[in-house]
Amino acid sequence: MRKIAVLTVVAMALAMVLSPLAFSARKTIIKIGINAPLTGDIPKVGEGTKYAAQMWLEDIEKAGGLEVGGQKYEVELVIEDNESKAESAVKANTKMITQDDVLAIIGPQSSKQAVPAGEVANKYKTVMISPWSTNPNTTLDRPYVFRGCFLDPFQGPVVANFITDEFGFTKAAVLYDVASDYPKGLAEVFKQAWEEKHGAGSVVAYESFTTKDTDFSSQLTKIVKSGAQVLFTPQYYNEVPLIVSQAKNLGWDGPIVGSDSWGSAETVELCGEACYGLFFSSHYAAAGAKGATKAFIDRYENTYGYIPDDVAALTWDALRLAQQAIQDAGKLTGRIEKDREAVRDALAQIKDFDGITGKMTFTEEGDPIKCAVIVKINNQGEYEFYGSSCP
Amino acid sequence: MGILQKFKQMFSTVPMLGWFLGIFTAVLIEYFWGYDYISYYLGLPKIPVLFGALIMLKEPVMIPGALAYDLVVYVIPVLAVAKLSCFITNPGAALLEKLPLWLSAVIHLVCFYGILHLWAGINDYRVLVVKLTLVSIILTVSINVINGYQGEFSCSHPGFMALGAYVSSILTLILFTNDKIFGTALLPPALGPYLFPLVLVAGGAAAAIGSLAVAIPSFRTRGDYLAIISLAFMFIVKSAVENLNFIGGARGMGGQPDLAPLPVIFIWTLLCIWVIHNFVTSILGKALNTVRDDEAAAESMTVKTRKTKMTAFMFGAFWAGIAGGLFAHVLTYINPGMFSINRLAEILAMVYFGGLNSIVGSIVGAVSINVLGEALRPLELFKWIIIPLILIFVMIFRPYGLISFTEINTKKLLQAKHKRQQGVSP
Amino acid sequence: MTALLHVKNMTHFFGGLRAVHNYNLTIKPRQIFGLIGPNGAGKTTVFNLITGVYTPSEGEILLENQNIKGLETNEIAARGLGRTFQNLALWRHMNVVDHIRMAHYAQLDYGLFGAFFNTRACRDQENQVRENSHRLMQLFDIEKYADDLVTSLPYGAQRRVEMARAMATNPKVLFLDEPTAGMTPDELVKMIRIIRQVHQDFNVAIFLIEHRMKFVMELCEQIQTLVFGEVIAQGPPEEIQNNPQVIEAYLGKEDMT
Amino acid sequence: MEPLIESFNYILQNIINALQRGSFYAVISIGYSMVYGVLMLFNFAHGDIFMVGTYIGFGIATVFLAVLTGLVPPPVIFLATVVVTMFLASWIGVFVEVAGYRPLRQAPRASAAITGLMIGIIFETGILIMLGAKRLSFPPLMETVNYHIGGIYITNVKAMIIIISLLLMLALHAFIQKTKWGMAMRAMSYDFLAVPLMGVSINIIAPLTFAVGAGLAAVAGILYGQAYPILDPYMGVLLGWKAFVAAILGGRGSIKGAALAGYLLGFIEIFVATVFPSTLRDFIAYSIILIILTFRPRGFFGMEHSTKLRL
Repeated sequence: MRKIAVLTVVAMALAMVLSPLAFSARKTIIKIGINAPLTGDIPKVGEGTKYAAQMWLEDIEKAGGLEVGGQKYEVELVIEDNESKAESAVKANTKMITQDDVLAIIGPQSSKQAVPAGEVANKYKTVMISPWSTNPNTTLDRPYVFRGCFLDPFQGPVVANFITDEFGFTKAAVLYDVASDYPKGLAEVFKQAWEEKHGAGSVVAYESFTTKDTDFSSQLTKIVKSGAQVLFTPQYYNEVPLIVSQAKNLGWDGPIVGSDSWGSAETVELCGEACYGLFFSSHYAAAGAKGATKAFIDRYENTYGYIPDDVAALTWDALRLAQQAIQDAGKLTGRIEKDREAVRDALAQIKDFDGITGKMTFTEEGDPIKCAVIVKINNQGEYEFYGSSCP
Repeated sequence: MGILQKFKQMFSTVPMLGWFLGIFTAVLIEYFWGYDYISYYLGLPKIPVLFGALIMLKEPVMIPGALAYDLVVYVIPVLAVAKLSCFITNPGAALLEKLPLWLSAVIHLVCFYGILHLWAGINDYRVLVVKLTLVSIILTVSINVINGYQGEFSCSHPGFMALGAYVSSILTLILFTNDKIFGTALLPPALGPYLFPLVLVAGGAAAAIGSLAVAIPSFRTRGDYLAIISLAFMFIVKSAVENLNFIGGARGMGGQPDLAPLPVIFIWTLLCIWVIHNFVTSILGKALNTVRDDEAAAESMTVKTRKTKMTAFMFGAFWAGIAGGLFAHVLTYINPGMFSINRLAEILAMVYFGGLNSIVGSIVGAVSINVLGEALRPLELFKWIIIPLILIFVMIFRPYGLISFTEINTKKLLQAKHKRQQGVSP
Repeated sequence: MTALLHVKNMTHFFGGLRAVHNYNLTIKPRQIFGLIGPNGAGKTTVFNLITGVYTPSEGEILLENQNIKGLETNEIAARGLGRTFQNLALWRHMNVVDHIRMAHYAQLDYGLFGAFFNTRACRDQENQVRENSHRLMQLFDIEKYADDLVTSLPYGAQRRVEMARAMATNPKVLFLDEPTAGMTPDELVKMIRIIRQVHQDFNVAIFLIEHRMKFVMELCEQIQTLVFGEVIAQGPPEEIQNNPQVIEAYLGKEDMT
Repeated sequence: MEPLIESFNYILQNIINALQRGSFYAVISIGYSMVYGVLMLFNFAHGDIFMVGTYIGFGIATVFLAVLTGLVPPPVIFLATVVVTMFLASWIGVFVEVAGYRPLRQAPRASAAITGLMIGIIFETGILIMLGAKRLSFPPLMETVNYHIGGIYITNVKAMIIIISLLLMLALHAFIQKTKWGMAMRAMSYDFLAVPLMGVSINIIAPLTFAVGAGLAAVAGILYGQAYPILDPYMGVLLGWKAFVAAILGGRGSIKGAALAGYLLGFIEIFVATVFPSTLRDFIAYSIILIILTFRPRGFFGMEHSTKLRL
């Protein structure tokens, strides 16, 4: 009896010692990290990110895995919540890179998380594509960080030009959230672009509020009084309806123009008819889309019950970019550091990538050169293509 | 209960040194065999971080594997080695007891740091979690000075933290980095690690000066009114930073040099605990308690209550500023939104969960909330149901927090634990 | 005549209400002085005015010929006025030994730096304070409670903690606000013994408010009677006992023994 | 003359704006103040009770609009929504009292504050789990009509909010002054111990106070839904803190003070943004509050409580 016990123990010990020699390394799985704000201030953005990622994974699974260099690999998504907080985004990135061994990271979406998280990704030499962050600092001096959208310094002048050409106005007002990274940055760029065109002081009212404010009456009263002809407000979908309806109630009758942050389907759902006829700049226009874009929109709508936001579309593009880069890398060695480097090099090489939000080629900094779209909210509440502006 | 009692009794003979040895063994096992053998045979993809909590919640299939891993790597080696090594560690502890207390404490701490470094070094994610937890400990201990020892309900800690974070970041950016806003580095970056303590102290001092805005009104009012004053202070700091464009405003400020590796943060945390411990056990520090419990009596017993209040606020704010500075250099990015209501709720949760008027409590609070927050990550939204529920239960059953009104007794903690004279039957 | 504590023509108003009028007091070294009067006569207010809780509207307060009027309470206390409170003012979350230690606050000079870094000066002074605290606790028979929370102590012991704490401030005059209120007969006997002993062992004058006549008459050398904020009589116990005004205003219905 | 009238109109317009904003702060901060009066504790879950109330109001309004439109005139629908929502929301208040505050009556005040905060977080997360990340749009219970009188713009919704808030406060005043329960509440705020002697148990008064506060918050929620029709689970947080500020500014436990301070807060916010660059709004508004409390440490109507505050 005792002999048997001793023997088993010895056998087990031997097996343990010898096994790494006997069995080869663990199976290589391609892991893609998703760093999304599932909770916190903008859960809708997180939801869109997650859904787009799941759709992408479905495609890969249907194909039986991702084919790289003639070999099919299983793909796994690692979805981490960044709670809409910077330090949480950093933690999530560190965890995914060092613990889960992801090959590439998609996200975070907002610049306030993407900027610090990009630092981590760059430090660990892992490709990170932020689909939605428009702050220049996200990719600045970071060879491993890319983005899927255009930058504020491009979007601001596009809007300014559009208003000038379309309406011929010379006096504009701006209303933005001073405490939020994106609106503040864009408001500054727009002001600069507008004043370059129409001279100093042509932005007659430059008003701000703070995140989570719901009452803009005093700022809007000021704007109405200032005699501005157009109101530019680069705000999110939850604020736009309030701004539009309050402006109307306070006697504003000029047009209100927005930016890509309006691009959520919820903007018009929450705003209703008050928003019909307004313009904003965006990455893509859902209504009247064709080809792959339409296919994506229809599929998303069928699965999740609503038209995808630009976040979802951009995330989709970012994932496909990552996929392309992995495939272009040619071959996976199973040594994660090497593979990550190969993916980065492949990604930087991609030319004229045909995304659903437009063609993309990366600059040195990892920013795509792509066109902005001017969208009109038509009388059915759909986002209609109105014009586009390319760099 | 019987089993627990027996268990406790069985291990009552293990000195701190014995536990260290046990944990050290476990870490060694993990370090050498964790990846290649143990986790491999248990079917785990990698060494589980945070004792497998993440993996268990994400993939229930892995639960037996992760539990077995914990058992094999941590529980069994720690207990076995701790118990079996008693015959060496107890004399060892007795030997150390003969040394001056501070020397013995330093030796223990060095051992502890060595183990921590080894454990965290297995994975960078662990390092980050440990770093942020240590920063939280500084924050929690320092707010305990104001909210626990001094008994105010101060809500301005995120504001103090912001002051420290911004001042120290500005200094490091000016001094040691080539930044687009602040120009080229004034000093060679190699000096950074040596001058970093001074930078942090400057941040702490800024926070301490800022705290006067709350401390001076506290001479005349307290309780809820002071809570509002401190809350207003927090919003003022946040709004001021948002309006200062040269430090990035709402866009935040990044690119701080990485001057806060684990040992630096560990030393600052120790320093913070040591200084605050000295302070709150001295008469000058006990004065805080007298002001809390009965201000009129304190005055009549010669306590300078104004000075005491001011000291409490400035001292607490100073350490919050230090924590802010470290925080900024861990993340290498800060923005004003980080120092707002959310942070406040987190800090308050840590200090009230851990226990008022107790440094041990604060450490326990900071560690538990941080580890819980990380470990429950896979639950996504449900995390924010479970953590509040835990806090509510703690508040109901232990209204002053888990460990309150208890001070560290270094001597007792480190002493040798000889078997009691009456033979304890196993 | 060297007066230790000298109050001259002290008057105080609360809003428009005159609480104390033209109050005079002279306490000599090592004297035990009693203050009696009906409820609401302003006895505690007199205490609070002298110890600086309120600053009197008019008048002068001299301690060893130095003006202490208008100083902060803690400074007055540090100059040598120790006190107890009518409704115990102990620190709820602190243990007994810390109470006594705390009262040494003004006698320390190691400063914040010393406290932060536990310097030698700090350790030496703290050790001295600890020794002194233990001596005081022995004297007041509370040493066995040293590490207990004050709230867990029996009432009499809490009173003694308060007195010990007041003595730890090293006072020249000890103000006792109804030191026997709510005590059992046993505790009362102990208290009288302790007050006597304090008076004997320390170079201290005692100024006390008391309701139990027997107690006051037995202890005090001089007694003042306060009615509606005014002193109506002052003198040795026998004199007060027989003063018709006092009997009428205050003692009329009570048994004087 | 022309510019004078214009700037007069401008000020008047902002007064109306401030009245609307202030109404919300006032009604919500009264909820804080009432609980404070009775229990000496702040109900930090109040902002989230308001949020839950708004969601309940949303549900009721949606159902009623679907079922009753055409059958009864809109004002009746509005009234029915208000009554039913108030009733349901007051149970939320009772729940918070019984689950979170009753076990902590003897505990340190800060513990109760933490419990309140945590219950608030649970409410937020619960709503987020139940309804998903989607924002909801509160259905309009009446058609918005915009009046342009002189140089100022006022909608019927705005007028209604200001008037209903005032009516609510008057009704509350009557309740507290005239009814037995109201008097018991007042008595409680003077003396915690005397009330049981009056034959009224604190275990009835405390939930009642929470219920009334929650009912008020729910009505505020419906009105809020009319003025700012976007619902999200975190909407109560900032509003709650601001109402808390107002409650303190008014003086703790003083309902009159809370209402006035609520309006004052509205005025400060609106006029600071009017006079100064609006980026500095929070900075200046909170500085004003800090200065007020530094020089008036008991708020406007706060009385010094004789009882020593617990830790």
